[in-house]
Amino acid sequence: MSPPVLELKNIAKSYGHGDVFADISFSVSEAESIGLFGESGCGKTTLGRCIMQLERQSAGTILLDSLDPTRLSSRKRRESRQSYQMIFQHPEVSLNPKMTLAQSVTELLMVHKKICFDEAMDTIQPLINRVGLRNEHLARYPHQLSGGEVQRAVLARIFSLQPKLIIADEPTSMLDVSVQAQVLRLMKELQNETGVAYVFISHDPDVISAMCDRIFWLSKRTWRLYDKSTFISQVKEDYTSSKNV
Amino acid sequence: MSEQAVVVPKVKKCPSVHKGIDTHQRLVRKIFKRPAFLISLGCILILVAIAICASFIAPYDPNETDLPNKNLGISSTHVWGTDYLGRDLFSRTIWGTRTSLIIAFTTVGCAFVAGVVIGCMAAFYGGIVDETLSRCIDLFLAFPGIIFSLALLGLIGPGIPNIVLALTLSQWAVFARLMRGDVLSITNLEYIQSAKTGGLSNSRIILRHLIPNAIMPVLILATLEVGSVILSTAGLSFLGLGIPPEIPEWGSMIGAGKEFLRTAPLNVIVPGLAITAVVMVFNVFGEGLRDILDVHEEQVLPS
Amino acid sequence: MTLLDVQDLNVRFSTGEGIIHASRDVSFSLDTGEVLGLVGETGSGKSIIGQAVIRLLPSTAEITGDISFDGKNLNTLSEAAMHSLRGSSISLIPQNPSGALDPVARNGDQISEIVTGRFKKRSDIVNRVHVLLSSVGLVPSVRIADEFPHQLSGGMRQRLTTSIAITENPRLIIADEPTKGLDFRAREMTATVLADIQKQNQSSLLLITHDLDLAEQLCARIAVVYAGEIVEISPVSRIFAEPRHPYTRALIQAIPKNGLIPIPGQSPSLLDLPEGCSFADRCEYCADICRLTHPEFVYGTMNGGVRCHHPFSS
Amino acid sequence: MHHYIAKRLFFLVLTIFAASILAFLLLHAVPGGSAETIAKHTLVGLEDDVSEQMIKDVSAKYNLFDPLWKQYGDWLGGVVLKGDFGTSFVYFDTPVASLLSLAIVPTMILAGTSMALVICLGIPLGIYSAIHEGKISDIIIRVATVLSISFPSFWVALILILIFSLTLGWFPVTGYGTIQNLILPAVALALHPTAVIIRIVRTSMLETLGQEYITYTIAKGLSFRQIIWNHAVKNALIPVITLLGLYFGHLLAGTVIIENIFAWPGIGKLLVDAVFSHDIPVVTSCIVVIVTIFLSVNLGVDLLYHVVDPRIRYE
Amino acid sequence: TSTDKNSSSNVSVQNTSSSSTDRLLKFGELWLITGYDPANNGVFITEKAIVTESLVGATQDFQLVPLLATSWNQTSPTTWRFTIRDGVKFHNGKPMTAHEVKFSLDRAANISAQNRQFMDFKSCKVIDDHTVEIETNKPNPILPHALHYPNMAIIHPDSLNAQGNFIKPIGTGPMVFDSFDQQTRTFTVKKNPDYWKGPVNLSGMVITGIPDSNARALSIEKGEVDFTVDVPMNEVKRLDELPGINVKTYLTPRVYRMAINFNRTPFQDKRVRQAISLAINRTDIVNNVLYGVGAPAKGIFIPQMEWSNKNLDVLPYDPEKAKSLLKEAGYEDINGDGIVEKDGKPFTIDIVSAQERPGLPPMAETIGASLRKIGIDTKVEVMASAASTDRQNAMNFDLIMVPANIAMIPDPSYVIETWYRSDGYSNSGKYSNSTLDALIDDAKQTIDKKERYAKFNALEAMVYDEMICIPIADYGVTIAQKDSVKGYVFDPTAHDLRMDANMTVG
Ligand SMILES: Nc1ncnc2c1ncn2[C@@H]1O[C@H](COP(=O)(O)OP(=O)(O)OP(=O)(O)O)[C@@H](O)[C@H]1O
Ligand SMILES: Nc1ncnc2c1ncn2[C@@H]1O[C@H](COP(=O)(O)OP(=O)(O)OP(=O)(O)O)[C@@H](O)[C@H]1O
Ligand SMILES: [Mg+2]
Ligand SMILES: [Mg+2]
Repeated sequence: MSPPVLELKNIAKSYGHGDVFADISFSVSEAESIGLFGESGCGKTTLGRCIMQLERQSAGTILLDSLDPTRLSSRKRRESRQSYQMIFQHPEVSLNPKMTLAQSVTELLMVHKKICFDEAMDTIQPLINRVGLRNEHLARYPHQLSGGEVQRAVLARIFSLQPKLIIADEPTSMLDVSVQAQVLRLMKELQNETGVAYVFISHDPDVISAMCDRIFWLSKRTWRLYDKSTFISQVKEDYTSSKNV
Repeated sequence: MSEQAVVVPKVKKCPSVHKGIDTHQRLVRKIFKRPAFLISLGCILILVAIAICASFIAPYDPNETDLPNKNLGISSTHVWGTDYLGRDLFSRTIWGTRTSLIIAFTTVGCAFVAGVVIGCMAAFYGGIVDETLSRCIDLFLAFPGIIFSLALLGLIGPGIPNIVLALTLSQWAVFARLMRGDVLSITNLEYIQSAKTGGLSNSRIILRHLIPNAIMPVLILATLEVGSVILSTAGLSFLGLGIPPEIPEWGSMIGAGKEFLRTAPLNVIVPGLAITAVVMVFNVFGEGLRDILDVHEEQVLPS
Repeated sequence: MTLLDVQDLNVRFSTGEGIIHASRDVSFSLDTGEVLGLVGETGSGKSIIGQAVIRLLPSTAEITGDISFDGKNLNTLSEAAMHSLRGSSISLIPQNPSGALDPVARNGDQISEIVTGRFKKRSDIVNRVHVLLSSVGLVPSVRIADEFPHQLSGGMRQRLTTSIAITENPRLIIADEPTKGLDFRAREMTATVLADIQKQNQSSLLLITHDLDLAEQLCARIAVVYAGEIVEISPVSRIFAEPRHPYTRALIQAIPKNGLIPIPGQSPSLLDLPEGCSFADRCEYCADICRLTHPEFVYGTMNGGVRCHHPFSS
Repeated sequence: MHHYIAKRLFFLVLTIFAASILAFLLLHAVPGGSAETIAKHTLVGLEDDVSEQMIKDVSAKYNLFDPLWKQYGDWLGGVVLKGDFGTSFVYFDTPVASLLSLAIVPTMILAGTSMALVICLGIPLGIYSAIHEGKISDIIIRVATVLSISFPSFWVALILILIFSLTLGWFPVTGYGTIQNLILPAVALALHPTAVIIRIVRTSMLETLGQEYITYTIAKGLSFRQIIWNHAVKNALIPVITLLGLYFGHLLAGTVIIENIFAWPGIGKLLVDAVFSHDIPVVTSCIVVIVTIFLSVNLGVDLLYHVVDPRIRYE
Repeated sequence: TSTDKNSSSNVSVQNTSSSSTDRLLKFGELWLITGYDPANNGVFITEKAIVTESLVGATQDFQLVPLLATSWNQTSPTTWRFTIRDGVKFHNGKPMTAHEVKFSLDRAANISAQNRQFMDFKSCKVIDDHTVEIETNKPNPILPHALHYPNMAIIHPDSLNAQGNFIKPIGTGPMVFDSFDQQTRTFTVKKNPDYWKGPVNLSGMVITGIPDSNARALSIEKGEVDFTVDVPMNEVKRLDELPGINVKTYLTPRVYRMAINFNRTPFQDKRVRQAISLAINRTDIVNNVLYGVGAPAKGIFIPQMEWSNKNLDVLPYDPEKAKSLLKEAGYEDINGDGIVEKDGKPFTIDIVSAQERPGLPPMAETIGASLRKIGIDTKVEVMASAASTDRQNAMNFDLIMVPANIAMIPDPSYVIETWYRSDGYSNSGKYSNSTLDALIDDAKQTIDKKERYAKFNALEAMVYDEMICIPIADYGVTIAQKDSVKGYVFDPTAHDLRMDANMTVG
């Protein structure tokens, strides 16, 4: 078995006013989806941001492909970043409003591969079709598109770098049930094709159990790892107990 | 005070009610719905034309004195009368346009560039850089109005470069503060974060993603500041700290003419009306621009 | 007995881009004590219907159709008469409780300012406020009444607006997504509160929601809204088991626990509606007629009906 | 809250301190602070000339030979320890502190009266204009504000003098001490900020009236009066409060010109006279005093903001 | 310090006037009253408030006459002996003796370098109760003239408090200090019943500084003051025509002149300097810019001065000649842009002017326009006088306009030496000519008055011809008074004006 794409060892994070979470360890391997579940404010987003190096954890190590990114030179780190991407919570503000979809989607490719716009467009064309965007969409600005379309453009932008790991932070919480279904489907298909691993953040138990095999439940500074079936029964149990309160 | 709230735009998913930039047709339609804006735009173009072609429009040399014909009233030879040295007030007012616009545009331009650069750096780099720059901004904002320019000009003496320097020093912080706030409000937005995680360089993020998205309110502020810089210039010149009398300038025309307030009030009235008209044109233009671009920002403070 | 009757409600907005037809030929009725659910996609016009009933649409809206409440025609009612109904006979639980509460008024005052008539003494009013607050589970109500809206959590604010809505024991409550954005615990509480109120006061409830589970739990009937139209009305027992409109069926299948099956394509722009059925583009059963003629709403049994050329048979 | 006030006070002092350094260095470093100028001023009146010996005397007397930092240190030491702002070069060795203490009252009277005018006219007119949006009275108010914002205040002052003093003879041109003396400068000074406040109040009011909670008050069945006074006005005025603080600063700056036109013996006049005569200790001290007043008023307003807006929590 | 203590801010104008309204003069003074210590503010306290007096007086034509000193003579080249008038009493009732004179002169010299310099003061000795002997560092033939300077006024030591700080002026003059309101800067004096010259007509004066000329005009118009000075020149005629008000114009010892920067090559050529002078129409300026308040300059002194050179005429206006002089000097408009060039470079100059005196800026602007007419590209810069002083000190100007005082001391040597000697401190343009220096030294040391004035007349003619600085106009003062004020006699030797205790009100 290949080494895990992501490995967390005893991660803790605290802001000025105390710990958000402490002592978290788990790992994700290729083509696997792990769910991150918990009520509002329990630190799901924060954990994702730590993994993405958008924030420094207070303790513990994060290994991406068995490498500690904090030990890398800044140039190396920037290069390695291509392999680890994040889908942010709000599709509406995930793309630069002043750039057309075409510009946003090709930007990363152009910068990293040092190619011109047309070449990037050619490279990315199959992917664009794959995510279900039509070329007519590409000339538009994000606000001229629906949430589902923007979310798909974000996927195209991210997948153009062929990442190994994607942190998806509530990728559908702002979307309609039907659009949600579209996006989740697409993510699954892409995973089957490229073998990307997901860390899937959500507070909707239905969505998370539909997407993931293992679920990491974060609550009040403790955590547990469930598999799908025990997770569902645990949610049910919690739900009934809360009803009696 | 310095901690700006992170403004995450309210997400409203209506297919038609969009916040953000507009399509060209929409913009054009919006513009044509505002006659005041169009008129002010036209006036600005005319003002610029007047400033450029002052020598062709003005019937007299603005500095040509004609002592026996001083303090004349309105007549066919001197449409707005003559001043206390017999110079044609209309010609001087026309030439004054050039002076005022040059000063206003350069000052606002310099303050704008300085403000954008400093504000952007402060917000993007954060930490100690932000702390230092923010304190500087606060410091300059602590001098109300033209106090600072006044003290400086009193010592370095009058002249166009000096007044531009003094006013720039007192204005840049306003731009910097606004820019810093704008940038702060978008640095935590997800497209900036995703540009970071996408491995883009800082310079690219700043130039390509931050500045274009944060600059609009600052640009609008700039158009509004043109009016207030014209007012400040006139005020300083009025006190005799601004522009040498050789260069026709409205404020110094009023300052010199106030001796003749009773015997020849045109000396004061004509340049005053010119200032009012021009400042109004720029204010209306700035307000209109703000409406059209629909950028809701904190009230812009004229000084 | 019919409390609210809406016939052929049309709402249009003229905007820079053209005319938005936000609500088209909407007809439904609501009996005393009944709960009707309005479900459908974002932007399909659910809130518009609710606001039309309480006559709070912005002045840019152009409204036609008849709305009668308790036998009175709300369209022709004077503004003053309409205003006297608001709060006392018809109340609204707004879609966004955080935005709907005056940020600088105390929670208690936001309730007490509409307490009228029967309560004259200050202490009576205060008591009434506390009773209301505790009835929606906001305890200790004394403290909460003295606080400001920002000191409450989202769920508490939601319940505060609910308590305001029931202050005058209105006959009709329009609840616009009362559980939006709540986690499941808070959601459950709100559902209970609403059900209790409806039972105790014999009030009618127009429940607008995205949450099909909640609708199933509370409603007697459900109306499905798509692109400004009601495409199906059915008793709740039937709609999940035997949806008749293809959109209803697709909507139900898209729920994660029902298989997470997406509906392809996008709903039409309200600016530029198709000639035929609005759902035609996305419908797998689409026939030629669906693209050409607009289907009429056909009433069926049990106070229900469907707007489709080829509905699934019941 | 205490912590917050302490922090704000600390930054207030820090900013004033920094402003004094800036003012001091700036004024001493630019050409014009020369001993010659000072000598001429203190000894013979600017138009007549002075000899080398006089310049040396003056430099020695005012320690102008000391390095800048030492001069600053001495000055600051005097200010902090003894409330001594140094001695004026021009007003024949009068302590700056006594000049300031004489000037501060007139300035506060003038600025205070103008501020009262701004508040008493600006807020009601702004509210009125917003409630009657689009009506003829609103349009008149808006046109008047656009005009007033564009008038140079010194010009307004001169026109007021022309009309009310020179032509009608109702008010004196200059002077200090009576109500008549106060009216024209206060009006000239208040015109611009009043117009701005009207506009801000109007915008804020309109924005508030468009808020969801106002719509909801309608849904609650409240009366028009209740909606406007209990909800709209209260919310609309909160942002205006901080702006009033800022506008007080603009008023202070405005006094500089207005006081000169009306020979009003306040800080603004003192400052301009001192600038003209390069009376650097007075210039520096005036700037420091104006900055202090401005910042203190703003701090006060910010704290007031806390009282009126329950949403604000200071960390 | 001391000054605040005796200011009584609650004494208002009305209070004082109610006692004897008719003879109290309300005087609208030109400057804000910044202080009243004679050693520093002699011009105010000695000349305007007439509280203190100097040892030496002067006549209308600038000849010295006895005042507090009855006679003086030079006992050696560096010592002078002054006899002090007997029977003069200070306002506190104490008699004036040589001791107070020594006290006052020592103090004046001590406080201000300028005073010291004017007198060239070394020491003052009391010989007996009514004789003092003053020693100068170098021979100083004009010591009596220096003692006419208002800063050298005689005060009683009780003017100071125990710490030696000045509190109030106790002098010998016709008016007694009453109060000073710091807030409104209003200065009140009342009549000295024991004045040594005899009874005083005025019962007192209320002096308010009104720096704005329009405001001064308005206050006399509205009857707020009875007497004021320097109303706006363009309003002189209107005010004079008003019933009950008359305005008179006098010349004072001050002249508007332009200094020339001799460090700059073009001005080393006399023809250029003359051309500039010829381009200026002085009569036009006096009539239209100064509205007749003043006179075209005829030299560097005003005609009333005994020592002025009566042969000199108003400097001529002749633009054609100016152009030809420029051409001779090599400046010619070759490229036809209206501006003369030399060696291909256009001839541009700047005129720096202060703005404080109302006549200055328009005069500078007019001169700028005149020079442009003869082809010199002229830039006029008007600034606060402090700033123009700096420009002057830095030698950063071509021409600089100053309204210079020409009788700080009523003797020609003051002007000739400080303006024209190579090291003269008012030699702003750094003109240097050793022959002239020698002549000046010679003239200055000449004691015989006739011979002395003859030498200075020759010098004046010389500098007039050399055009070392360009005089424009003599400075005029306007005095506006109510018709009810009578008997005012103008004293040209004063610095702005001298109040006259013998005038009457009502
Ligand atoms: N920059 C920050 N400074 C201080 N505290 C923070 C910061 N960012 C997050 N927190 C705190 O950390 C905790 C976890 O926040 P996080 O955003 O990770 O929650 P979440 O699980 O993603 O919640 P949600 O489901 O609402 O998105 C919260 O209590 C939050 O208040
Ligand atoms: N004031 C308005 N002007 C123009 N269009 C409007 C206005 N208000 C609403 N609309 C449009 O009417 C349509 C219906 O809006 P409505 O708020 O009823 O949707 P909804 O079904 O409640 O959606 P959601 O589930 O997001 O609340 C939307 O497409 C919206 O763009
Ligand atoms: Mg989160
Ligand atoms: Mg809605």
